[in-house]
Amino acid sequence: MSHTPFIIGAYVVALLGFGGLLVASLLARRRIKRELGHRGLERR
Amino acid sequence: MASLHVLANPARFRRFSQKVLPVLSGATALVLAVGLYLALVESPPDYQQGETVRIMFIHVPSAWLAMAGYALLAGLGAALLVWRHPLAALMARAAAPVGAVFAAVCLLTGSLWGRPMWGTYWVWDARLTSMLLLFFLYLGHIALSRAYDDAERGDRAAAILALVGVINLPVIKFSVDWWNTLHQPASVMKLGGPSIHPAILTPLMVMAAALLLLFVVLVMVRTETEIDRRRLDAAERAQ
Amino acid sequence: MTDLEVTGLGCRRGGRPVFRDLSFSLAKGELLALTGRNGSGKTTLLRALALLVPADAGAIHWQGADVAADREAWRRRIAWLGHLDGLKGDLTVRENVATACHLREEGTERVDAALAAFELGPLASRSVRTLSAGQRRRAALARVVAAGARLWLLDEPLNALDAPSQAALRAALGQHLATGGLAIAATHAPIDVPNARTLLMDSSPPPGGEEHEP
Amino acid sequence: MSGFTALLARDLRLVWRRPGDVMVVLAFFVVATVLFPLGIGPETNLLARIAAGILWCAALFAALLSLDRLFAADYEDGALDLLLLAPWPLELAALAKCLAHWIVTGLPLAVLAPFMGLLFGLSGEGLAALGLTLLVGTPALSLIGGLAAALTLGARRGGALLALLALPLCVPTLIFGAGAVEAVATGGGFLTHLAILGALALLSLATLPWAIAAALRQAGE
Repeated sequence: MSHTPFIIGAYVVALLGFGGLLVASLLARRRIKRELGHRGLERR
Repeated sequence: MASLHVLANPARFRRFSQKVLPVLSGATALVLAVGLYLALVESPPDYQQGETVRIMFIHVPSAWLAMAGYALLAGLGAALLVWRHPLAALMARAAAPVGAVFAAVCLLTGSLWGRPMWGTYWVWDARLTSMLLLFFLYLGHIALSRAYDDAERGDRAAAILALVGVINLPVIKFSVDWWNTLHQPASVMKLGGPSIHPAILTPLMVMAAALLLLFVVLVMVRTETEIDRRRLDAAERAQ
Repeated sequence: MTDLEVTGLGCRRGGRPVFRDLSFSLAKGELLALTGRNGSGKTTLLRALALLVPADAGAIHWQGADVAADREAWRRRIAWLGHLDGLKGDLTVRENVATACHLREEGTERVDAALAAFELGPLASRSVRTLSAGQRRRAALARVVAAGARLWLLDEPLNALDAPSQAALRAALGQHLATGGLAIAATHAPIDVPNARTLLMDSSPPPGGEEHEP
Repeated sequence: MSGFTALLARDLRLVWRRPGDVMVVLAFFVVATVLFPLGIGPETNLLARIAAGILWCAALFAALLSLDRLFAADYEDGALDLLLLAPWPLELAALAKCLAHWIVTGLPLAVLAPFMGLLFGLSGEGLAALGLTLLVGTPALSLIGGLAAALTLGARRGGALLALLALPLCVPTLIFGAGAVEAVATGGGFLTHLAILGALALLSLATLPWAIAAALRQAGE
């Protein structure tokens, strides 16, 4: 029973978990910054 | 403690993180690339675990960071409750989901490691079980901080929970270990292996550094968002 | 000689400033009526005086000493009437007032006089659950009278009170002030009692001052 | 009369006036435990082995069930303000509330559980272990649950959130409580388990009243 599928699986899990969180966080930051922009409150 | 005070003001933190983040994310990508190369290509299969030791390079660092993340929550909680730090609340709200994801990745990779080694996806191993409970503590913290209309009320309630949680973590670990030796045959191999073979140590450390940097980047990005979100709420309420 | 001295008091609620730089003083035998529109911070000020809500700025002194230094002594000195009556529905009127005294670690010798002051004698052994809102408010006021505290903090004491009960409240308050007590009441309708002063809480929250961070 | 005893007496009198609330919790415990043999099957040796875990879990859920009203009633009728303004430490008030909860749920559960143990074919010493461990273990549950109740005062979805917060913290008590009964079943002694349960209760006693008081003060802000 070769182990490679489990190894690949582990790294895919890491990619989905960490990558997914990173993308979600960046998108959330952009959305909030745009909303602040609409209200004319964004930073200099 | 002066540096902590300097960053106490969320706006100043925001300017600091905007300057530091590009450099930090570059470093993270670099160290991660090196780590992945060492972990997947360079290092030899372990004499005991064979190829599956490569799963360790994700599993073990994410366990460390999940635990360190909860200690961070407790520290930020103390800063919020004792000194009413405005930034501590926002950083805790940003860091909790990051810690939870690290705990989840640790659990999933642990079970993917368990399948080839022990034949089942879930083993009531002491460390995995403690990590599962830590994951529940994270969920509790996230749910509690969002359970109130007044965000500041949620932050302070979650801070109390984090402080109580961090006191109970060793107790939970001790009781699960005891429970584990009671029911589990002693032959189950410890996850980390009796002693870490040097050939495995370097990729493990590099990956740990990479994931630590990733943790910091994630927390800083999310803290910026929380600062802006709080300013948005304040603006809406002021109308 | 002023007993209560409030200087530069400022409070926030949910991140928003409610009032700032509030200063006033109160001497024995005086009532301070807080007036102002809803949301102008009357309740927040009362809760700040009772140290239930932390103040951002300013200080509260009682006879020269900062009240935050000895919170338990300060709590012994105040009697509280909130929006809610603080009564247990399953206990009788007398049990509620007596328990309130016990919870303040004080004797119950003033209970009967307090019940009589608000004509609660006939209702004394009825459980509060069966009372009307006005009767419940009178029971809560009786609790304040029975506490025998120097400073009364009353939030909308006239709520739900009919004319005779309002007269009873004026009498009890007058008697409290006459014996050297003090009182601060948030109220819409005026309470005409000798040497009452008024503090108008302006309802527009003050400008944020310097660009305020959350 | 000290404030502590006044608050304890008041809460116990309130329960006495409305015994239904407590009966429901104990009835839940009985019904919950009876379900398991129906679900798992009547063979006694299996039931005897799993009896400890099931009875302890059912006791845990029964204790949690009655917790969300612990402070909510005072929060809603304004009595919490009077506790916050009582001229004695709020930590003692938190302790009095948790003690009242323990007397009303933990104690009766510890008395009732051995009888339920008979349904699972537990032996005499097993029943004694069950009762004793529940007696020593449930104070920690009342304190942990008290903290969860105080933290969720005025929160949305209070009930489920309360369980999510309390259950992970109750795990050590559950492990040593159920472990003690099982140790007896396998012929060992359960004194060490009892000692650890006592230690867990003391740890909760030493830390949780302060946390509960801090949570209650926030609810008053």
